[in-house]
Amino acid sequence: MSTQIAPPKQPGADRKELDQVVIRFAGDSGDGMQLTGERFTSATAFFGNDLATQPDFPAEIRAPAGTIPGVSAFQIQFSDHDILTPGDAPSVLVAMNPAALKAHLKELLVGGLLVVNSDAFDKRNLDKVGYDSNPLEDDSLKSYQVYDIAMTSMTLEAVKGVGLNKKEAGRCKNMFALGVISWMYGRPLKPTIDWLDKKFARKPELAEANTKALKAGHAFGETAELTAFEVKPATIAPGTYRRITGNQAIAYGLLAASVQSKLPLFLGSYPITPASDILHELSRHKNFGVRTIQAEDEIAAAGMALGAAFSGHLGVTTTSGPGLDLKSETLGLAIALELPMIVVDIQRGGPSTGLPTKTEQSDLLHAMYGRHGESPLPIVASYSPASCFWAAVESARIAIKYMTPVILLSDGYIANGAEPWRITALGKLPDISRDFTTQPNMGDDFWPYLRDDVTLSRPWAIPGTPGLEHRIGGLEKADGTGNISYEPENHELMSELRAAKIKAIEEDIDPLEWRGDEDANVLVLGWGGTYGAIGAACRSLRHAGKKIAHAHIRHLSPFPRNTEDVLGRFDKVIVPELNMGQLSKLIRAEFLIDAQSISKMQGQPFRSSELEQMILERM
Amino acid sequence: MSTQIAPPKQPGADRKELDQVVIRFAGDSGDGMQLTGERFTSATAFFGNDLATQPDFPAEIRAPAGTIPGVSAFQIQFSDHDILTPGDAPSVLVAMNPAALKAHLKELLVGGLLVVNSDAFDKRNLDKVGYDSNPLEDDSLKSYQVYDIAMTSMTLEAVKGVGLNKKEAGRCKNMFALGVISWMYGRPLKPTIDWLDKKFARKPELAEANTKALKAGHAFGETAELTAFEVKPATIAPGTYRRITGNQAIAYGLLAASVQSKLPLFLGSYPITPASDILHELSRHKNFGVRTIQAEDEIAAAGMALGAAFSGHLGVTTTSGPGLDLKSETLGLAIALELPMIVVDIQRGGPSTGLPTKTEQSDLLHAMYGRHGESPLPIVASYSPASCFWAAVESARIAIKYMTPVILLSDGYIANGAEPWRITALGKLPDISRDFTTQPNMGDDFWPYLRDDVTLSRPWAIPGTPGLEHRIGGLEKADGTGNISYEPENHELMSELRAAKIKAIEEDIDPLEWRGDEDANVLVLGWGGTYGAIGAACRSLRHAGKKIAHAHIRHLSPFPRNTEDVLGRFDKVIVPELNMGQLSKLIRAEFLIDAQSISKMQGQPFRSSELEQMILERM
Amino acid sequence: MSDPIAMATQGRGVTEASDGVGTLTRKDFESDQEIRWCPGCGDYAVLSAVQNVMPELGIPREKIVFISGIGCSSRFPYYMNTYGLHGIHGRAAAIATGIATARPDLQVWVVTGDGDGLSIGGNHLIHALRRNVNLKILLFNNQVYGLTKGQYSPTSEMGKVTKSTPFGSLERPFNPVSIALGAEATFVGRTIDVERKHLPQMLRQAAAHRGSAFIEIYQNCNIFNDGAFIALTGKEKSQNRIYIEHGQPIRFGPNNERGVVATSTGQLEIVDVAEVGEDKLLVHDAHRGDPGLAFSLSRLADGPTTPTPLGIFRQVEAPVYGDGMESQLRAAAEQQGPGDLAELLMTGDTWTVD
Amino acid sequence: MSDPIAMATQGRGVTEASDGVGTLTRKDFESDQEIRWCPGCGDYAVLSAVQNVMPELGIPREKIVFISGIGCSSRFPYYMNTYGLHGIHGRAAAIATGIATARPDLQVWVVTGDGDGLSIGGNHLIHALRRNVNLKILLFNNQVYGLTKGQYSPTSEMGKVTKSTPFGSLERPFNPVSIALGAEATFVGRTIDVERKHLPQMLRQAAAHRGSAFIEIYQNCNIFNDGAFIALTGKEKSQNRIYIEHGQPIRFGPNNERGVVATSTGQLEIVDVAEVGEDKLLVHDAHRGDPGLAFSLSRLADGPTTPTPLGIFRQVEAPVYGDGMESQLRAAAEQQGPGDLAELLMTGDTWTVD
Ligand SMILES: Cc1ncc(C[n+]2csc(CCOP(=O)(O)OP(=O)(O)O)c2C)c(N)n1
Ligand SMILES: Cc1ncc(C[n+]2csc(CCOP(=O)(O)OP(=O)(O)O)c2C)c(N)n1
Ligand code: SF4
Ligand code: SF4
Ligand SMILES: [Mg+2]
Ligand SMILES: [Mg+2]
Repeated sequence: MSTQIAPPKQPGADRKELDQVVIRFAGDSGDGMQLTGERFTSATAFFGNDLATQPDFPAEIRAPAGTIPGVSAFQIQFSDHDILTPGDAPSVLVAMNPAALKAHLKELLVGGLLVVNSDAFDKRNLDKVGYDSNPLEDDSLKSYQVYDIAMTSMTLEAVKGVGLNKKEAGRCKNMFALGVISWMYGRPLKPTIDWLDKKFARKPELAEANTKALKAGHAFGETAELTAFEVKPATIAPGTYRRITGNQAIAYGLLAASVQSKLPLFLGSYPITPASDILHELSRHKNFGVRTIQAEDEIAAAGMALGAAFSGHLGVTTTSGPGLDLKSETLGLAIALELPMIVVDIQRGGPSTGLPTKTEQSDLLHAMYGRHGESPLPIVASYSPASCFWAAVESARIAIKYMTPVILLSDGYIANGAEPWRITALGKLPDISRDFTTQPNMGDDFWPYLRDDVTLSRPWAIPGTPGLEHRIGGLEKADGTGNISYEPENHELMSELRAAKIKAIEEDIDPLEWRGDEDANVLVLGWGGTYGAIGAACRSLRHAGKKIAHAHIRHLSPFPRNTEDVLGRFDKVIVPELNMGQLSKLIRAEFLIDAQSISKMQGQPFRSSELEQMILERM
Repeated sequence: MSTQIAPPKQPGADRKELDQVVIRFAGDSGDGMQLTGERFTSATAFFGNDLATQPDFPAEIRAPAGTIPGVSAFQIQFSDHDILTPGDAPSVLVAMNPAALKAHLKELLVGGLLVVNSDAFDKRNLDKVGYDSNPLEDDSLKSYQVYDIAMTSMTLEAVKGVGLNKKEAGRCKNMFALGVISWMYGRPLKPTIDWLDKKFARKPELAEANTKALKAGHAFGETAELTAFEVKPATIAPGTYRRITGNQAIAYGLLAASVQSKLPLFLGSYPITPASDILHELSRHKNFGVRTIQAEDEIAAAGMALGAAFSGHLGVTTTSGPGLDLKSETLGLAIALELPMIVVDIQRGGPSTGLPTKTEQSDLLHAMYGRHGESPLPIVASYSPASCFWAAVESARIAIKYMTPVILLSDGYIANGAEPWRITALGKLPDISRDFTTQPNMGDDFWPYLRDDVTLSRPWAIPGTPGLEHRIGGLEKADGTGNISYEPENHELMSELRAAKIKAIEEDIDPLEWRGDEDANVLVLGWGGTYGAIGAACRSLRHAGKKIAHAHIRHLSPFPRNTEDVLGRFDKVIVPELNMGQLSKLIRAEFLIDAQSISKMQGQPFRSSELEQMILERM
Repeated sequence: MSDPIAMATQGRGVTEASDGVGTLTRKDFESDQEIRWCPGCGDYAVLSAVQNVMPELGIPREKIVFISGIGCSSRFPYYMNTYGLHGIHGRAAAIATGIATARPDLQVWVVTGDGDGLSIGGNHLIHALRRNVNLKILLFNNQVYGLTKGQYSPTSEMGKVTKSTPFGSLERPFNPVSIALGAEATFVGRTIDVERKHLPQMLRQAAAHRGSAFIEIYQNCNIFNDGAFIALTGKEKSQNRIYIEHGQPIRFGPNNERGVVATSTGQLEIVDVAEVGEDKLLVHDAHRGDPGLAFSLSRLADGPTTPTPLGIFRQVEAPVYGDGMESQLRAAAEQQGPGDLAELLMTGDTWTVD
Repeated sequence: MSDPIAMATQGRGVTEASDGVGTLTRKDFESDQEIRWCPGCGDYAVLSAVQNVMPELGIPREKIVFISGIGCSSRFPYYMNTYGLHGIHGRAAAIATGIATARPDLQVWVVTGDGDGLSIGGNHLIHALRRNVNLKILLFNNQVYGLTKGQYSPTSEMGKVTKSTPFGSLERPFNPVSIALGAEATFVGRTIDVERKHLPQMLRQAAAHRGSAFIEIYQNCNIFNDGAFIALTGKEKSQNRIYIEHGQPIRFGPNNERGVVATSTGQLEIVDVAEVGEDKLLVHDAHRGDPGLAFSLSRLADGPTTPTPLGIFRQVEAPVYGDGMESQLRAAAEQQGPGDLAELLMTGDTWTVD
């Protein structure tokens, strides 16, 4: 149900105009910061800015209240022009307690705006995070513009009449904070109020209290004459939009692939951060005929997906690094069986359990080579939250057409990050269906490995098809008949065919695009979730007069057919990655180009500013 | 119990002199061809030739008797000079039945010698393998020198008095065959007779019968005046020798590493072809304090080895490709824990179950990159049966000194292949022991990740050590204390340290050696079991006047520190591998050298002659 | 928009059943591949029994799937002229779960070994049984690893000397029936490769059971573990085979002279029928909800060397995993209407820019 | 040449036990790491009980090792001031098997969850139990995946609505005690996080058992599955807790008015004591060789929502895997002499070239 609204009236002329703002909401896990951020985002989207958001969950389930490990944050960047990332350092920090302040202050821009809930700065909370004195009272915050607001008490005051107990009432303080910030940035309240009404339809007193707190915050902003800003709406392509996270987009993309391939979707998965949400989301769409199984482990999950594929479903398994390790052997079997299957890997910080809630791009070489034997497969990488939709459909298209498992690489950053998404017109989605084989293909016989001349892909005949009964397995098999074969020449032939089949996909995928200066000497080559940061860094460098170009690889295996040509145009190729140079290794090996690696291994995305600096140093 | 023997008297002057011979014994699985080959080998070793051998087992356990899948073969090359491989095509084929003939004839050199047991060429056996007419009677064998000998009947005749039943008596025919071949090549019978006496000490009638058959065969050769040949003893470095297979050498190497490191050996393993024999061998040496567990699967096997390592043992796990897949996640944990551990991978034909009994070198990239996250580890590769001993000790040395898991790559070819081995003088084995930490290392505290300045390796304090109680795990940990740390900078630091630690090993391993023409333009670069074939091919090319050099990498991670220098000396680097170019990929990525790949994917080793040709084409 | 649920259950393009189901013969279930087991291997007898029983089931060949892992026994699917998949070691139950759940219209058989199913594949097996996935699972128990040439397995007796235990195994064996019952299995049976009548009976009943049917088949590996079941197949077999049958008192012996009773301390005992009287004998109740009795029966023999129950230990009705899945799909489609992609994408907060 | 067997069992450099074992206190077992469980989590109570019991065991701290997989409960080792290893998901039992087998001088505890131990790690668990490795295994059963934020687990009840089963789970749960017994476990117990007396008792007995001791601990996850054990911890707890004790008749209820009997059909039944008479009650026999009774007891409750046995279901002596290993090593060294590398290399056919 799309809601069409007219942009609100232009805020008064006393508002200071800005072209872009980065706000971070930070508080205790129990403070509802994710929700606050999301509501602010919705209002911002309604208002018409371009935007991108990023949550920052605590690593623990629920660390003790008021401690640093328990801090949860949400960042949004919005602007009057198109933007590519949720922003580097915030220019505005909302800190609901001392822990949030301590955890995030170091990132706030000098001179930035700091909005704090002064009620939470009592001795107990200060002690918990080791503040000897109250930072609101000493002058440790003097480089910032501080608004210390007694949010809790004002909230309690505002909701007094509603009949909540104190704990419940206090919980509304996030709406107070949202009210304050909404006033400061001229965001409409109505979308939030509507949402509250709907959300608390069964508990109208909560809807009322939260609305009151929201309005009170807004009124406070106005009364206290906090500085007010204006960020004009951006020029945005017409269409209907929604916000989408990367994991949601993968789930929807898989649903779309199921519809477009006319194959029922089958997901075998085992929960793991940060991939579990795809399982959660797909489990909800049973009316699409989606079968989801929470398997006993990742090996079983992959095995089930493969079994489903054998029987004619779109078999998918979703996981993160440690789970990908466990799927290696089954992937090898899928390669030998030549069955379509999609393995989604939401990368996180490794090795081993590593940094489970943090992002990284360090599974690329594992995806490429992480199986014994020569076992090539296609790899598709999403590069932004919304692109995950495309990546899922594209992975399915390749898997089905070429009868091969495909690895889709995403990462924790884009999995949880969100951006506005112009909802794809369904009519434009490709038809990725293929016919099952239903008739003998070799006289009266059915040969399961009789390949298509062009795609080299084998026929797909599923159980239930009379007359095509056949057996396949992981032992080497004779090309054509598929019977077990230990023949030396056949093994070589099959190895070459398996490789050639994957290589040939390069003719069937989009060529590599690049954008930037025609006469640039330097190409920044990226892949995956660094897209926004690289784009922003390059944009900024070009504004500063540097000649530079950016290309982003979405197919890592095989590479787009023109990759060598594109790289060859430039004297220097710089490859920023959230790993220790994995794509750059592949580029070097494949094209003998002295690709320069920029590496960051901090569990955090690149900030576009730091990346700009790092690129500059290498130019 | 070494047996010192004088070389036998020079055979009569009527013997045709040869500098080298390749004999293949082939028969049904039940015909005892492995044993025949091994006995011939022993006699040959006693005689003083240089030699190398290779068994060729059937892929099935015991396919029906007389069928092609049931054929078992054994090849030996021996010579008057040092040789590097068991030979390409045989110049002599012993075929005990039609199946053996059919399976192996195509490899016999034209003009070669064919010794067949004509008794086995009855209609039934011929039918089983689809011979329409008896090849001994039509002229399909006219390009060979055929000796068709009624071995079964002559054997029955020879052993008549001993009192065996017909089946038992017939089983002695392999000794008859051995007698024939021994006569032809002037091998002494005594070592075999001694061996028979010992082997059948409890069944003297079997010893007697087999000896009679052996002598009968020998006598037949003489009487029938079969052509007799002479291959003079080779000039061989003095010392005591034994024959050793690659898998035996790994087992012994691990035992040696246990002794030299003063760490009890702990093997967790799950049976898999062609690695199981290491488990079998080590299970026999309990008096060395070796603990072997046949785990429930490969994951458990690796986990057990890791647990043993944590508690101060030399933890080892042995497997082949599919098992390596399953160990990925545990390897990642070992990398995070920084504990020593050895994973032995005996490579076989892949992907998936592939060609389980055949050889391949296709797990290199998997060993290098087959784990999620940045998870570097050292890789050592053996390159001949005897070198497996060195590789095991070297792997242990590196693992212990640098507190890291190490992957040792061997392959099915050298695992089962055998060669004479000059028994390493024990005194020369390096001391690879290290002290456990027993005292606090940071004031009164113990920091499990306080690194050694030089090796970057962390201390090893094992349970049972009072005062050093500590906890380690797979989550990222603070350098030094080892406490869980989600700090961005620490993760980068730890990632770099883990990488630097592995890289630094290059200073501590032998530089890359090459041999060949000083002024050669072309370097043939190999690794692993292709050593012999490449060496022979290069030798032959040099004999033919080509300028060429050969280097063989034994440390694949990190590469020897001078690798770039060595490669840089040559205009062209050619990399022959039994895979689709895995080392060549690494070389290209690392050194930006346009390494040319020679690839063979037939489950078979390179023949030196075909390799010679392939190199020539690329020179 | 197409209906993916219907698609799934019927299979596109495969809705027409083949003709002449009723006229199928054993031959129709033989594939053209040469059988590669050792001469004398017990696997032949099982293959033969399965091929004999198949035509009786009245299921078209194309609706039958055989899934296996790796091992000698796991070569089975190659010899069946049905759909088949020879998987990887230990994972047959997982792969089969995917198939059975995706395609409730198929009859899915799993062939596994004591190594494949109980060593590396133990977890998938117990989870499939717990879920009660619609699978017919044949575990060929030869108490050894055949394909890798003779190591002990999780069902090998303690002290067994094998290639990997030259001084004798130190491990206590699993009792496959006990572990299956402990894992909530709804159908658990046991039989022997050479049982020409009993084995086919078991197969038929397994085929008829809705949910997971697990059958342990004692299978002789004449190469690496010859005679492991000699107590049940050799001269003394009539003294050692305890056939259990639902609703029947449990008695055995050449003249049915021995029997089983339950004591007041909750224990089963083997007794002389003459001594205790026929009416005291325990009547087997395979349909009892509580698996306690079945479990106790599985403990009567300590390895197949003493009197050993054969037959169906347990056979109860319970929710089948795949059925539940289908009902949820149907219910969702009925309540929410079939999935509409465009509508789905429009859920949540949307806004329109003109 | 050194003696690797002695090396192994004593540990080089670690032969001297620390002083003052007898004077250790709870504090000595607390590590300096901040505890990161949710406030109110049942894990705290178990940690506290373990830390309380440790000093009683008379084992020096350095000889104790805690091994875990991944999950909330698996953070446990970090909080114990002993040796510890936080492993990977599901593999704790395997890693611990390596430690216990390599080092029989250590006391090895395994801490695992219902997901870690019964889902991904089910196989290692059952094999460790079968082998009777010398491990003390604490399975924290909260019937949910805590760390990954609330999916169902293999012990969750059917129909459970969780993040991954918005329409209710379709899976029949495992009964951890049944599966352990089916896997030949020699010691199987069950207790509850909040049982301040019973839990420590169980820990003590597990510590005293030679071989694998398995304890299922019902643990409340107040965030994702609050109240799962309310029948046993809430108002009606006295009606639902059946404490079983070896040698004692099984009775329960606020006034001990109910009890358990075994019928002649081999079934256990809950009865009114008044009706059947005290002397008919089943006397619990945890030491019985046959696990049948223990198994039947594990089936009394169909999930912890009805009267549920707590205590030790089974405790029998059986060969311990590690002990067998040590004897083989000793026997080999005695019979063959300690291994001599030079001699070993010289075995087989050797020849000398001068
Ligand atoms: C991952 C993996 N590990 C090990 C093997 C080697 N392997 C093949 S079959 C087998 C065991 C076979 O025993 P069982 O399942 O009892 O079957 P049987 O041959 O006795 O019928 C093993 C260990 C493998 N193929 N894959
Ligand atoms: C290989 C792998 N798969 C999945 C995960 C994610 N994961 C971590 S803990 C867990 C389950 C936790 O449940 P349980 O064992 O019951 O422990 P609890 O948190 O409830 O104490 C999962 C699925 C992982 N860390 N590694
Ligand atoms: S090894 Fe044993 S189980 Fe395998 S085929 Fe031969 S007899 Fe049968
Ligand atoms: S999520 Fe549950 S199990 Fe985990 S710490 Fe919180 S309350 Fe405990
Ligand atoms: Mg077996
Ligand atoms: Mg849990």
